[in-house]
Amino acid sequence: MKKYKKPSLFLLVICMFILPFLLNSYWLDVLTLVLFYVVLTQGLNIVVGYTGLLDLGYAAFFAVGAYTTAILMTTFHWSFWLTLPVAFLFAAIAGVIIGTPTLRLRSDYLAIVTLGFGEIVKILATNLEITGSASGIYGIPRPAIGSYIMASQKDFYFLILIVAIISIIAVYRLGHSRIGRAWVYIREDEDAAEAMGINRIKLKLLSYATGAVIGSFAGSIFAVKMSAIAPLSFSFLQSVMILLAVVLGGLGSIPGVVIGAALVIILPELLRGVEDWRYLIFGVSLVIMMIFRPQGIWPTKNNTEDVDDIETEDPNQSISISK
Amino acid sequence: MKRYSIVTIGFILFLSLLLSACSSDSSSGGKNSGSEILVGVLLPVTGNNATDGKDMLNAMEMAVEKINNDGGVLDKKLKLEVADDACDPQTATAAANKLVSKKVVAVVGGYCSGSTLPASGVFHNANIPMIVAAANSSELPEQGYDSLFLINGLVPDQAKTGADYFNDKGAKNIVLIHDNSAYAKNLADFAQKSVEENGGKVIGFEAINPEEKDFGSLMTKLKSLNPDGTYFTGYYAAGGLMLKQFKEKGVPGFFMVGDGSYSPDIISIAGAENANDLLVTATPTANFIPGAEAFVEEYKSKYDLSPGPFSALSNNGVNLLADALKRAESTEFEALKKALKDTKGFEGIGQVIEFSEQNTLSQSNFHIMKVVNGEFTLEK
Amino acid sequence: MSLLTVNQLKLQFGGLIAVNDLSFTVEKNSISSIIGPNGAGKTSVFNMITGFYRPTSGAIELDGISLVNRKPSQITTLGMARTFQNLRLFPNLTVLDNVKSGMHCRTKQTVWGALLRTKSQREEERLIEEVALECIDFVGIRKYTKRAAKNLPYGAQRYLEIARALATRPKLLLLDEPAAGLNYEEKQYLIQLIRRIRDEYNITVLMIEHDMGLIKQISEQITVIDYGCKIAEGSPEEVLNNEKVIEAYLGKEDVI
Amino acid sequence: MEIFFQVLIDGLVIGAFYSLIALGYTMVYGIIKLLNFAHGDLYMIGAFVGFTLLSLFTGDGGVNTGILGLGVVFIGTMIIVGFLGMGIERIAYRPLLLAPRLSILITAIGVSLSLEYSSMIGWGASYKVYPIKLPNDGIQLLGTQISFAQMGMIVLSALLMLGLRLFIDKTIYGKAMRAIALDQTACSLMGVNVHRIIALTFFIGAFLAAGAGIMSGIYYGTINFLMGFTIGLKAFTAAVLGGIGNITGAMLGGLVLGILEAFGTFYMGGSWKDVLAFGILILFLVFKPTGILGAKEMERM
Repeated sequence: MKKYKKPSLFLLVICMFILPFLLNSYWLDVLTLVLFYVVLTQGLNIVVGYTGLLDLGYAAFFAVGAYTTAILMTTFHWSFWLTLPVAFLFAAIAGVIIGTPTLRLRSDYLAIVTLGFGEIVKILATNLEITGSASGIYGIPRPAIGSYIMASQKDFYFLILIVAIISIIAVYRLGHSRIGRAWVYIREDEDAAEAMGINRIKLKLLSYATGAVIGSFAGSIFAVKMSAIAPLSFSFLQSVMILLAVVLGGLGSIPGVVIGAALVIILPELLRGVEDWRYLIFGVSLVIMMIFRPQGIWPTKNNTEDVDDIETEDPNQSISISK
Repeated sequence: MKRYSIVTIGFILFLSLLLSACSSDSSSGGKNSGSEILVGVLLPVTGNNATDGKDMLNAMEMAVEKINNDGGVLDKKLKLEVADDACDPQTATAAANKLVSKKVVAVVGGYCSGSTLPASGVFHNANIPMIVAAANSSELPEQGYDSLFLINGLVPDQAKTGADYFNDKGAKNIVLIHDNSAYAKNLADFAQKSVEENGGKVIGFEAINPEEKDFGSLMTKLKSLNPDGTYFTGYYAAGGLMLKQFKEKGVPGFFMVGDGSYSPDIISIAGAENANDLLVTATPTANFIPGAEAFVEEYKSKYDLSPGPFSALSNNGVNLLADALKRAESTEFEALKKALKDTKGFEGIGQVIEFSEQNTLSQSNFHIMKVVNGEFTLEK
Repeated sequence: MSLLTVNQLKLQFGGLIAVNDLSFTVEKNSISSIIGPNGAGKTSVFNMITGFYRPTSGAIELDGISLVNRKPSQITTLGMARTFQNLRLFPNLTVLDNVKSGMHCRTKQTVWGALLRTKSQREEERLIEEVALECIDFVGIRKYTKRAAKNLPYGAQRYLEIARALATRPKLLLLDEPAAGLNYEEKQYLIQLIRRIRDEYNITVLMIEHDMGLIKQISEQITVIDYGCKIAEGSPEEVLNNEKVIEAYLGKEDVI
Repeated sequence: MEIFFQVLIDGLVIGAFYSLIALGYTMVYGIIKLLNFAHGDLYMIGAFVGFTLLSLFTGDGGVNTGILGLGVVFIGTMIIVGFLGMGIERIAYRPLLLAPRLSILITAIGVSLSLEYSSMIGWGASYKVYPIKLPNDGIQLLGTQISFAQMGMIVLSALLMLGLRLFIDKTIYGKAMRAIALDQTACSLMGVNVHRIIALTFFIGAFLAAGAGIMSGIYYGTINFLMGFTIGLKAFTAAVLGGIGNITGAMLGGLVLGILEAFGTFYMGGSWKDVLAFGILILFLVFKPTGILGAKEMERM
C-alpha cells in the first residue's frame, strides 16, 4: 500500500533541490511564490482544515511576520535570524488576540470577525509611521549566513524551500499528535470534544497561535526576499487566495494543500493573456468545488479504510452478543 | 498509495514541459540573439490605472517605430517586452523578474511609485538600468541605486510648485488630503514642508481610502476649517468625486490636485461646471509643449486619442535610452549606465534631460494647469 | 461511601424551573439510575453534573471535590465521563481515533513534543493507542477499528461512545439513555457490558434510562424525578411499587 | 451646532445606503442562516446594469432621461438583479443548504469573486462615469446645506424600506417568510413551498441592493467593479448592529453606522473610520451578538 509513498516524496524533494539550476529566473520566481504559498497554506490548514475555524484574515499574520522583520532590520539593524523568534512571538500574540474574542462565535460570525481584524491590520499598516505608512518599508537588508550574504534568487528559493519542508513536517507531526487530534475533534463536534476532557478554548487559541506563527515565518522571509513590503500585499484578496488554495487542495490534507498552493500560483501563469479571467475562474471553481467535491482535489482519508471495503459487509448487521 | 506515484509522474511531466518552455523562451529573446535589442517595459496595463499605463505604452511604441525606421540602434532593431505591474508591489516584483529572465538590456516605465519601488530593487540586483518615466516619489532616488534614472520631476519640486502658487495668490491656510497611496502620501508630506517654508499654515492633513465615494463629512470638516486652498495629492477617481462634493458643499478656497489626478477623467467625473477653476500641478501634456505639435498629431492619428499626461515623458524615455545605447556603443551594463549618467542636454519633447548626483532631473518641469470651460489650460 | 453527592440542585431558565431542590447521592461501585417521565429534567441534571449547564444554585461534589463552576473538560479530567442521548461521535473519524480522544486528558505532550517527536512523546502515543485498542476490545467492536464512525451499525455506534468514555479512565460513568434504539439482543449485550464495566474496571455507573426492564435488571439504586423534583428513591422494587412513581408515569386516575 | 446637524445629514445619506443593503443580509440570514458574502456585489451589479440600461435607453448617454424614463430604468434594473439573486440561490446555495456551514460560506466567497470579476471583464476595470448628473442645488436648513439630491436619496430609501415593511407584515408571502425563519421543517410539513419563499427572499434582497446601486451611481457619479466589497462589509456591520435577522434593526443599524462613521471622519480623520466600523462590528459580535434590537426578540425573520 504505502511502498510508493516514501520513494515518491524523496524523489520530489530531490527534484525541488535540482530545479533552480534548470529554470530561468522567471519560473524560479513563480516557483518561489508557490513555496511561499505552501508555507502559508500549511499554517491556514491548521486553523481551517484541522480545527475547522474559518479565518478570512490570515494575511494579517503574514503581515505581522513581514513587518516585524522589516522594522527590526531597518530601524534597529537586527540580524535577520534574530528577528524570527520575535516575529513568531508577535504572531502568536496576534493569534491569541484575534482568537480570544472569537472563541464563542459561530462559524459565520467568526469569518466576519477575522475578516474585520485582517482589514484593521492592513489599515494600521497603512497609517502608522513605524510601518512606513502607505509606501511600506523598503531597503530591507539581505540576510547573511556568516559572511555569505543571501542575495540571489536561488538563495531565497532554497531558504523558502527549506522552510516549506520544515512547515510540512511540523504540520504533519502536529496532525499526528494528541494536539492535532484534539483540533480535529473540535472540528467534528465541539461539545463532544469538551466532554472528552478537551479544553476547547485552550486548543482553539493554540490552533490560532500555531497557524499565525507559520504564517509569520513566511512573512519574515517575504520581507527579506522582496526587500520592500507594502500594505497592499496583505489585502483581503491575499487571504482569500490562501484560503482558496487550502479548499481546492482539500481541507486538512497536507499533500492536498501543497497541490492547491501550486495550482493557485501556477495556473494564472500558464493562462497568460487571460489574466483578467483569473479571479473569475477562481471564484467559479470555489463554487463548483463546494458543490461537487467539497473534500478537495486530494482529500484527507482520516486513516479510514476504503469505502468499498465497507460495502462488502452488511452494514446493518448487528453486533454479536458473545464477546 | 498509488496517488503519490501518479503525482510524481505528473510532476516530472510538468517539469519537462516547463523546461522546454523555458528553453524556447531564451532562444527567442536575449541580447545576444539575432538583430534585436530587447527593452523591458514595466507599466500597469491592467487594473485601475490601465488608462494611463496604456497611454504610456503607446507613446513608447511610437518612439520605437521611429527609431527602427531610422535604422535602429547599433545596427539592431529595438523591441519592447511589456510586463504588467498592475500598480501592485507583489505583481510588480514578479513582472520585474520576468523581464530579468527575458534578458532585457534596460527597462523604461514605472507609473505607480508603490510598485516601482520594489521593482527597481530587482533591476538593480540584476544589473539592468531603469529609466523611470512617470513615478516620482522621492523615495525612489533615496534608495541610492546608481542605475535608476528618473526623468519626471520629483515630488519635492511638484510640492513646491503647488505651494508657491498658493503663496502667490495669498492663500495661507492650506488643507492637504492624500489617498493613502505611497505617492500621494509622499507628495502631501512635501507639500506640508513647502507650505510651511513659505510662511503658510497647514490647517488640515487628511487621508482617505482610494475606493471611497462619500466625502460628505470630510467636506463638512473642510468647510468648518475655512481654508484658502485645498490640495489633493491622490489619483483622479477619488479626486473627481471629491471635487464634486467640494463644490456641492460650497467649501471656500482653491482646489488643487497633483499629477496623479491630471487626467481628462477628473473633469468628466466631477462634471464640467464643477471642474472649472480646478488647478493641477503637473508636467504639461504634449498639447501644451511648444514644438510638440508633430508628436501630438502623430499620436492622435495613430491611436485616435489625445496623448495622456505621461506620453511625452514615456516617448522621451525610449529616445533617451536609444541615445545612450548609441553613445555607449554597447548594450553592456556598465557602459550603458555610464552613458545614461553622462547624458548632457538631451532634448526630448518639452524637456532637456540632464541628471543630478542622485540620477534625478537637474532641472524640473512642473507647471500649474487650470481647467477652463472643461479643458486644461496652462496657467503658469 | 458516596462518590457523587448532589445537594439542593436548582436550574432555572428565565421563569421556568427545570430542576428544583434536587439532592441524591451515588455510592461508589454501584450501578444507579435516574428515571422519570419525558421532560422531567433528567438530561438537565446530567448536563449540570458534567458542567454543560451552570446550576442556578446547589452543590455537586465528586469524591469530595466541588464541580460547580468548572468547565466540562475539567470535570472529565477529574474523573467523570459521559455519553449523549443522541450519539455525539466524531462521525468522519475512525473508531480508533474516536476512542483516542478519551486519552487526551490523561496525557500531556505539548506542541514541542509533537514537533520534535521526543522519546516520551512516542511512548505516550503508543500508550494512547494501547488504551484505545483495549477499550475497543472491551466493548467488542474490534473489527470496526479502522472504519469511520458514521459507517458503523447503530448498535456499534452506541458501544463506541461507551468505549470513548471509558478511555478517559473515569471514576464515574454517566450514560444518557444507552439503550435507546437498541433491539432486544443488543440490550442484553448492553446489560452485560455495563456490569463488566463496573466489575472489571471498578467504575461507578449512573444512567438515565426509559426501559424499565433494563433498569430493573441492573440498577441497584434508582432516583425518580418528575417536574424537576425528586419523588422517590431506593431499590428497583421499592421504587417501582411507589404510588407517586406510578402516578407520575400513568397519571392520576381520579383526574379524569 | 450647525456642524453637528450637517454631519448628521452627511451620515444619514451614507446610512441610507447601508440600510438598504443591510436589509438583504438580514433577510437572507434570518431565513436560512446564511451570511451571503455576495450581497454587496449585487449592489455593484445593480449600479452597472442601471448604467447600461440608461445608456441604451436614451442613446445619448442618458443625459436627457426624464423622470419617467429614470423610473423605468430603476424598476427594470431592480427586477433583473432580483432574478440574478434568485439564480445565485438556485445554482450556488440551494445544493448546499444541508452541507456544513463552512462549505456554504466558502461558496458565498466564490460567488462574490465571480460577480466582481465577471463584471470587470464585462464592463472594464476602470471607473465608469454615470450618464446622469444631479444639480448641486439645495436648501439651507438650521444652518446646514442639504441638496435636493440628498433629500431624494433619503426619501427614496425610506420609501423602499417602508414598502418592504408592509410586504413582510401584510402579505401572505411575508407571513410565510417569518414562519420559515422560525421553523423550516414545520413550514414544509404545513405545505409551505419553502424553496419558493427562500427564492423570493433572495429576489427581494437583490432587488433592494440593486436599487441602492443605481442610487449610488446617480448620486456619486462613478461606479467600478469593486465598489460592493467595502460597502457590503459595512452593511453587514449595520445588520449585526441592529440585530441580525431583524428588519427594523437593519434599517436602524444602517443609519446608526452611517452617522457614527460621519462623526468618526469628522473627528478622527477619514483613514481611521473603517477601523471604527470594524471595531464596532467585532465588539457587537462578541459582547452583544443580538444587536441593538435583538434583546427584545422582536418580529424575528
